[in-house]
Amino acid sequence: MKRKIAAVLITVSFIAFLLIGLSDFPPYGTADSAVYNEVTARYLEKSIEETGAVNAVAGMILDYRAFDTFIEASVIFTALVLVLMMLQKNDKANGGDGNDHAHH
Amino acid sequence: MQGLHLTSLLSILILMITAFIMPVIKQRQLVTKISLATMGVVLVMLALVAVDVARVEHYTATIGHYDAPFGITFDIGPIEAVVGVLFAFVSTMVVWYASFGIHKEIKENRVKLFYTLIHLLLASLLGIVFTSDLFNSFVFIEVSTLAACGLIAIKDKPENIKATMKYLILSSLGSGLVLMGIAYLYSMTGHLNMRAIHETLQVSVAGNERAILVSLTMFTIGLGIKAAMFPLHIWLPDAHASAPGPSSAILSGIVIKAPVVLLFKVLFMVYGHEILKDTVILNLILIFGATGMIMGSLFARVQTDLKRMVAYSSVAQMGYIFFGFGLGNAMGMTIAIYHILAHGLTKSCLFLSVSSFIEQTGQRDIDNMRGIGREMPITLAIFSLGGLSMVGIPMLPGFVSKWNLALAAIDYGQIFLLLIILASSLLNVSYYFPIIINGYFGNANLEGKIYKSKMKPVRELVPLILLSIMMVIVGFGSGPILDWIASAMPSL
Amino acid sequence: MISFITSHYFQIGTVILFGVGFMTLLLNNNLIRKIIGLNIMDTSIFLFFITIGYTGGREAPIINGAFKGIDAYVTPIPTGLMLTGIVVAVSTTAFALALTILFYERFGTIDLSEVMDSRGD
Amino acid sequence: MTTPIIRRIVGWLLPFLWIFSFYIMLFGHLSPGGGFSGGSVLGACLILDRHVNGANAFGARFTGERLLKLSLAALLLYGILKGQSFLAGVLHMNGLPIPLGTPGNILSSGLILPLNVLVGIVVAVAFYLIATLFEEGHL
Repeated sequence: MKRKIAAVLITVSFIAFLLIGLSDFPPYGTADSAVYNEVTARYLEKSIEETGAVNAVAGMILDYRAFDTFIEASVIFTALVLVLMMLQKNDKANGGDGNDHAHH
Repeated sequence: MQGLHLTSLLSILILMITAFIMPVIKQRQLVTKISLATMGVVLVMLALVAVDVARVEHYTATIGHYDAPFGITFDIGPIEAVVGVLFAFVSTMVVWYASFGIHKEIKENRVKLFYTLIHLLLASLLGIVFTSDLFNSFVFIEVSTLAACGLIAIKDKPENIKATMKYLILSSLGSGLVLMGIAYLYSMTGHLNMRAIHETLQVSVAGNERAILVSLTMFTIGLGIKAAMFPLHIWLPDAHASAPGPSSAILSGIVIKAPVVLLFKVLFMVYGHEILKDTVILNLILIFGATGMIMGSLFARVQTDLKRMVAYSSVAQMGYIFFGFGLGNAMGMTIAIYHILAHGLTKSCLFLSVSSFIEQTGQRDIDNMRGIGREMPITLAIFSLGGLSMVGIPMLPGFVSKWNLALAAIDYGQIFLLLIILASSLLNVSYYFPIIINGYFGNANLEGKIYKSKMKPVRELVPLILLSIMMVIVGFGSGPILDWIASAMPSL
Repeated sequence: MISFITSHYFQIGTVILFGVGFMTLLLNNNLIRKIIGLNIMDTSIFLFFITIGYTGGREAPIINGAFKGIDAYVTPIPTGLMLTGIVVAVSTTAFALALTILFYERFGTIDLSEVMDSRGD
Repeated sequence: MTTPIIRRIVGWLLPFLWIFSFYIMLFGHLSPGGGFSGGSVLGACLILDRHVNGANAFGARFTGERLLKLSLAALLLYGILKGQSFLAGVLHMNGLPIPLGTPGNILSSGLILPLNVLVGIVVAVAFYLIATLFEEGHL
């Protein structure tokens, strides 16, 4: 019970804290926010010319910020390797290199 | 000589690409060889990065064809170079050490995954340190979290699963907070590049104070969880104590350091001192750091498991780093970065020697380490050297940190902080010295122990010896290193 | 206060959702629920990013035909970032669930507290 | 586990889903979509197929081992294709001269199309293998 009250209190104060920070932001859906700067302008204006992509999002994630996407692919790879490691029941499809200590 | 700039990116790409190849190779030996060779190449490349930085002081490498605010860039200066060399050196030594004995600790068919994960981990840690793009660093953080979890869970014991679960949940919470911080910053400035954010923030600080404070808190808590800042350290002892020896060395030596470097960059390069001095964040970090220094040592004192003790000692040592940040003056920050180096080398040394104690004797309890000095003289010597460095014996890196931290504390103007450093050092003495003394001396301890009976072959100890030599070099050569790091400190 | 709520309702919603996820994470010992809490948290952050990228009356940033000027399209950046964020969240969730399966196999329960209490630290 | 109703409906649905997933992947640079979205739909197709038709339909020809190799090859190719561009970027040189083509055509925008397909393969295979592992415990 104590723990529940503590959790609720922490969460409520946390939300309040975030909301206080939120009050500095421009209203939802208005155009005067800081994100419409030279970066956005270039991604929209030059996307076709520099990346050839009509879809500016595709141009952005695979050309302007392609490194992110490359690392993202390696995140998937890491997760795949890990799940393979954890759930693969021993040496069935894996070719099984040798003596396995067989402790479950 | 632009070609040298390639090394920073190339080291990451090579690590990633070899990691992609490894899972399909059948023979364990071949994977080990590939891993060792790659690590050697990467170490050379990081050395070249350091040479390059020594030449030009600071450079920006554009990853892709677009310059700073538009594309992703690496910003590399002395701090990044030093930390990068540390990461590459420690992982090379750990891989070298692991190549002799990792198959005894984990299942045979997981050995190649161990190397795959180490490659991914090192690549992501280097990325976190080098990148100057906040969102890019977030993605790297996620790779490092997953890979680090894998390195704990690779040993199939129940306590490993439990520790990994704890680590994963807390770490994901931390990532979430970091991402929220990035969202707030992006909303305020419209940039993701650290320099661009800094410049925009300088202009638009008025009217954004509350949002700045919120985002600052998010970054501090989020990265604090990952870097085991004191009250958020609860995942660390389980995780670092249960992982296989080489994993522990990597986890304690370098994995918790990368978020610290990122926190440093976020605090002092993104926000900058102008903003920080109006907030309480630095004071909070100072308090948490100081508490960590004392409490971590107190917890370490009461442990009966040797590896757990060393793990708790990491909490205390991370406290020193946060303490240095919290002071907020140039000297404190320089020492914090230097202590990343000192602790990274010392702790990986300690963990590797502890893991060879455990491997050779089969015992984990501190009480069972009596007389180990006769059975494994070299390993205990290395352990003692690390312990002495932690305690703060002159000329070893731990001493350099403590001494300069004390000077920085005096500079800060709070004398009681000196007492905290002193108390923490005394506590360090109280848990490292008994092991060393009981290991080497006392008739009761040495009775029935046969000289060198459990020693590993010397060639298997080479990486450990190299690590300790490097540790001593970093201690003796602290002057130039400190000067070099200090030259990169953002002006206050 | 009222004007703040009416002008920021979407952001406020995402922040509250973040709190819901956070509380789910704190209150439950059940691992699956903890993972659900983490996912709610992540999703709320994604939504928050999307609110940053939304501007009323503008088109999606897909330039079919003639370019209508930069004021005609919403910014592509938050959307693109969140694609990456979603992938990361999916990967973490997959690993966490796999770990939960192993946890159940080892301990016979997915309740974290039952296991933690068995050792006094 | 599967009833005839599900089997029949999935049989009708799957070809469309296959085509749809490839459409999303291949037209990622022209319309909403891209490697990740297309890959997840493709992965869902594979999972659905495995779930309904069992391991002998698709899984017999594409074993887990092979798929893993396929996705690793895709990743490797991704790393090489994009890595050269990153490295060239550091040196402020142009990478491989890949024509951007006419914007709006399917064969345009340089590396984006192949990269979308490669990411799609990686994502689809990863989802499929992860789901198979969850359900059956081996590949």
